[in-house]
Amino acid sequence: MTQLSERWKEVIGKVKTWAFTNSIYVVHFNSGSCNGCDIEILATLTPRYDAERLGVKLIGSPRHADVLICTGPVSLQARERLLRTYQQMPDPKFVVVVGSCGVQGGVFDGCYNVMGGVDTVIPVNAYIPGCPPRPEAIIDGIVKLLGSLRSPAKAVPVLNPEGKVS
Amino acid sequence: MKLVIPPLIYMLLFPGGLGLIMTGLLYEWVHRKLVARLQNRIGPRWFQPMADALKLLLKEEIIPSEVNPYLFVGLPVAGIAGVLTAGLYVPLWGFPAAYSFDGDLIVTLYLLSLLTLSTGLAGWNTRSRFSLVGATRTLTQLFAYEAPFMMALLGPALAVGSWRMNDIIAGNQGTWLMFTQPIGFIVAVIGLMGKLEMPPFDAPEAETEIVAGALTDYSGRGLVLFHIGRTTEMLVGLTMIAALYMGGINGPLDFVIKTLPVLLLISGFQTLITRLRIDQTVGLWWRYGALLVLLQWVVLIVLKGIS
Amino acid sequence: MVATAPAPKPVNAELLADVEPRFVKVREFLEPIASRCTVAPGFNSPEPNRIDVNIEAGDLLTAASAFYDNHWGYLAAITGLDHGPEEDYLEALYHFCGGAAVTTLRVKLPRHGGSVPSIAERIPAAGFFEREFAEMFGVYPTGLQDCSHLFLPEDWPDGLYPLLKDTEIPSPKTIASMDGLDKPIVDQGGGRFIVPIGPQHPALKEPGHFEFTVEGEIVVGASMRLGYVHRGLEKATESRNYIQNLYLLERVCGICSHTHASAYSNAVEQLAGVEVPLRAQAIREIVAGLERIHSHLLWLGVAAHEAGFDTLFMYSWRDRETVMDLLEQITGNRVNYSICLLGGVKQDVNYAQADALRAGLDYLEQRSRHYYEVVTTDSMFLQRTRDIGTMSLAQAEYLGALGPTARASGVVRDVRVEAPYGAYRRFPVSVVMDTAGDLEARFKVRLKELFVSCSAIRTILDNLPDTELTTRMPRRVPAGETVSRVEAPRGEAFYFVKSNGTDMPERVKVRTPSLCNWTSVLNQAIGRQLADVPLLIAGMDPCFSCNDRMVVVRDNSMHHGVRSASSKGDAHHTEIWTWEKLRQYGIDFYRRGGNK
Amino acid sequence: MKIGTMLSDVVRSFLDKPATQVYPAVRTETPERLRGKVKWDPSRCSGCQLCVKDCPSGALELITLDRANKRFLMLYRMDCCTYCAQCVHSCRSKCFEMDSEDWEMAALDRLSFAQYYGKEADVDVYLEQVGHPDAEKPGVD
Repeated sequence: MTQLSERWKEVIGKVKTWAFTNSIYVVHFNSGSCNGCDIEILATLTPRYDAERLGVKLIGSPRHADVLICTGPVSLQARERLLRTYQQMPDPKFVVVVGSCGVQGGVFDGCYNVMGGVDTVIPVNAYIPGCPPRPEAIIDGIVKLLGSLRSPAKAVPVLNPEGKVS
Repeated sequence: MKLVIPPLIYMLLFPGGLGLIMTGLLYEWVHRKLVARLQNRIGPRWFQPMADALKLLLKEEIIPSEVNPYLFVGLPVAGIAGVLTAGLYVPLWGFPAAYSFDGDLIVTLYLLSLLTLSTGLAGWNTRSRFSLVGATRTLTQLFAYEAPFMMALLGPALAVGSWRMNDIIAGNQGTWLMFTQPIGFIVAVIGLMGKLEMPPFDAPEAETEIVAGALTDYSGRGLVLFHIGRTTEMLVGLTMIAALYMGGINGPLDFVIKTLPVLLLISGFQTLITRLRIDQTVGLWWRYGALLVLLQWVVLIVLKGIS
Repeated sequence: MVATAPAPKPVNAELLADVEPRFVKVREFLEPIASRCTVAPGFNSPEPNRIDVNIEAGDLLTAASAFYDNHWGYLAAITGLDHGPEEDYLEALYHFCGGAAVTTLRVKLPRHGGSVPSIAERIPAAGFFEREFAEMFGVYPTGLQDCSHLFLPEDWPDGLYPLLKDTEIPSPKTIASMDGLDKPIVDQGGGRFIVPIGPQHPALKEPGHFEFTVEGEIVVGASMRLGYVHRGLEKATESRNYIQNLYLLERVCGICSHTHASAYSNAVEQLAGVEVPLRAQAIREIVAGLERIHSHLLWLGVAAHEAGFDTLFMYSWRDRETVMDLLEQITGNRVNYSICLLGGVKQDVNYAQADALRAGLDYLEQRSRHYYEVVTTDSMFLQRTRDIGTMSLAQAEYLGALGPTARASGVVRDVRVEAPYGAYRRFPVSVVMDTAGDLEARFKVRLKELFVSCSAIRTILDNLPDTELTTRMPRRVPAGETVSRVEAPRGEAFYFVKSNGTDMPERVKVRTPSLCNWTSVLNQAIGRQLADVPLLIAGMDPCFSCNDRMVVVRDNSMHHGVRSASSKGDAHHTEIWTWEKLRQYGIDFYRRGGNK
Repeated sequence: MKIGTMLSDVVRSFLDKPATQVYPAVRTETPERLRGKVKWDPSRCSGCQLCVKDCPSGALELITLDRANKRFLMLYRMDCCTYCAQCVHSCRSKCFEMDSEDWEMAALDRLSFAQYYGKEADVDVYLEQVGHPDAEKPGVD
């Protein structure tokens, strides 16, 4: 009997991965970015890049979302709202950071009202550096995130609040 | 034993539950693909709505704290139940309707608006501001399009003189009522767009104003039930318009040939129009919708009176 | 080692002709006030188009209203200048711009505990500038209704003024840790039904927190809290050298990045007395024109998306890709072009790129004509834009609106025409105006500006002066102060740069266009449907990251003859909340209604 | 009372091919001035540190192993870099150039963003000094 439930569990796992990697509801949060990356994110939805063919759909409420696309070097004011938006997303949820500001604070690193990277506040699954990254680079980031979800050997995001990579 | 199985299969598998939902999702894919193609985009793949529905089913469902949990969980079920039962009285896939009794046209219309009612109540039940505004808009819009839409669909019934769907289809077998009652057809199609809250009338879930309207706080199972209810409602509405106004449906191929052009008409109309504010929609419906349908009825009665 | 003063700049006659009569008029009505000043009375003119006047703090209100009574330009910005603990005084500079002339009222203040009379009564736009001045320098405006934090987050430690020279600011993580958020929940009592929009909201590409008090669907009160995109740029510029600042200031706002880069490089080049070669100036104007086209097409799409017309959004952004490709070919990046260097330009426009530009512009002009026709004739779209959010000429002047929002109401204010800089003298641009003042007029003005930009770029391409691209630029800029004004797609961007001879600027003040348009938007929102509000906000093409301002508009607070829903002063049923209450309500609404 | 002003666009796009470039499958070539990843040529470097001083986001760090015979290493932080090409202009001996092909730099963790540029031997020597010899050395030419 257990051998059956084993195979059953594996089938459910396959179906679940298929569903999660083919339908991605994205919510966008700008935590202090100069809106260069935000207009490139919006550009991925327009006819020339059309993220809908990959199953990506931009929706308004974090309650419906799976992936939080975050831009900007988390300003102090936006920090707590970013945390709250992240908490409201149902599991399983992923975070994609777009732009050098979100990864490491970019050119604003060291300003007094900026926390630095997004991963000082919430765990991040994929980083897309660039200032701003091209819409194709953003799609490349999402495709890499989906690829890592399909193959279970994905790197577990490590939340290192302290500063630079040692 | 013979008696028991067919109705169960009717109910659960083929024209009933699963079949209806799968066809609804396929029709939703056609709709999204058409809208994307009209906007010069490629659009989603064929299994996209199924993947969305399946993923939402497998996601965690968050029930906000100060919400009446029974109502929160029960309303989506009530909504989809209404729509699925409406599917039984409608000649889906060209097969004769599973059940029909005198006056089933009225019952089907009532069952379809059960979903809108449950969406409105769901929006009223939560504390999120957006849902409250969304709920009021859903209900105000319900009163706007409901009467003209119902009168438009009762036009063919008037022509035949009975409220039973099968009789109406049988009565109008030859003639295409689309051409003899053009105003009724137009109001019916636009009424269906209002019922499905498609762009000109999508104030209740205007993404840029009130995030997701009444469904802002739903996630996972509740959201997917409402979403599937909406897609099935589209399928049922399309079949009713095709059955009543295009001289009945007599086979699966005929069903597809007759419903897809209406869907193309709806998608095309949707991409050309800006979203109307809620007061503009109500004004439009009562000023133009109702009067046009009344005019259609007067013409019908006068013609019937003469003949 | 302090660099020597720059050689006297060649004064062109045209500028003098415009500026001279204005200064005569200024001297005439400011003379009585200036003479009363004890410190250093009299006018001095550090640059041909600038005059400085030292006045007493007390006469500020009379001096400011003198400007408006004589219809001499408008208040562009208030700059705070800390002269450091040794000289132990602070200076507040009130910049008034009229045509090409800039008059600065200088007020000396003690470094700690100083106060300035508020002029927000007479000039509403000054309310912003005074709040920022108070928050950054600790000089509180007396008589201003509401001066809680403008930029800085709510949990910013009191008494810590970032822009004073000798304050050392704890690292952001320590400030975040002493977060005083778990204050007891204030029960907000009756009050109105508040719809919060933002900071995470599909209508806003950027975070801003709006709270609209609604009765049913009608908006009766509007308040706005930004500050989410405040990064502390002005403090950061003081610890970076001139070359690094160019890229820091270019990222004030992603959409109008070239505006900020060229404004900053103009200022530094004026300070260093360096003349940029003609070809570099022309290439800067070409990229500025392309940026204006890309910004307006982007705005057209976003505004249509917020009105619910997604097809126009998709098509306008598809056509915008042509101009993004052109920008990528010429400058190497789609959004932050970084084509400006101090003293010139990085990339050249060769013949292949010139032909690609001409082809792209023809396609864009033909498409913009089509969009112009769509926006002005589609009756369903007009139902959402015609005479909604109407702003009369008087209101626009009074509220200090700038850019296309003001030009749609008939205010003639375009820096490229009034005070031409760079290549705009050789390749002039015409002002586009409309008098209706409603949302439709703003659509029309912006689309007509597309045509103007296309033709301007074509004329430059036809006779591109061929000189080299850059000139030598000293790393240490000689001491001095300068003002540089540039016309961004959203209005006039105002820069004040003070250098002290080292290779790091002493003070860089940035006042961005969207800041001045906020009061006008919130004022129009009152009395309108909630459904119109996102389109109204989009109507002024807000750029939050350009600025971070908060303004509170209660239905009876903005009296002064400005249209507001309920009559002046009556609070019969409205229970007026203090901002503190509204903000607290916003926070605990999220915490209670939000998570499980 | 015009309704379908966008009708001409909609019908034309319904009939002909959509304007979408299927990116992951089809990669369109990029303009040659595109500012992608920074490339550094160790042989020409004179160790003047002008690039490090002018970099607005502190993405470059010059490590001098041996000043006499010009053995230098460059630690390039891809995630801090803002791709502004100021280093290309500041460097008098033209060691830098921006690669216009390499702009797909997305990664699942931040460790892969720090890259050492320099000769293979120099990098190994330096890594021993710093004490974690196994740090992977992408980007070493």
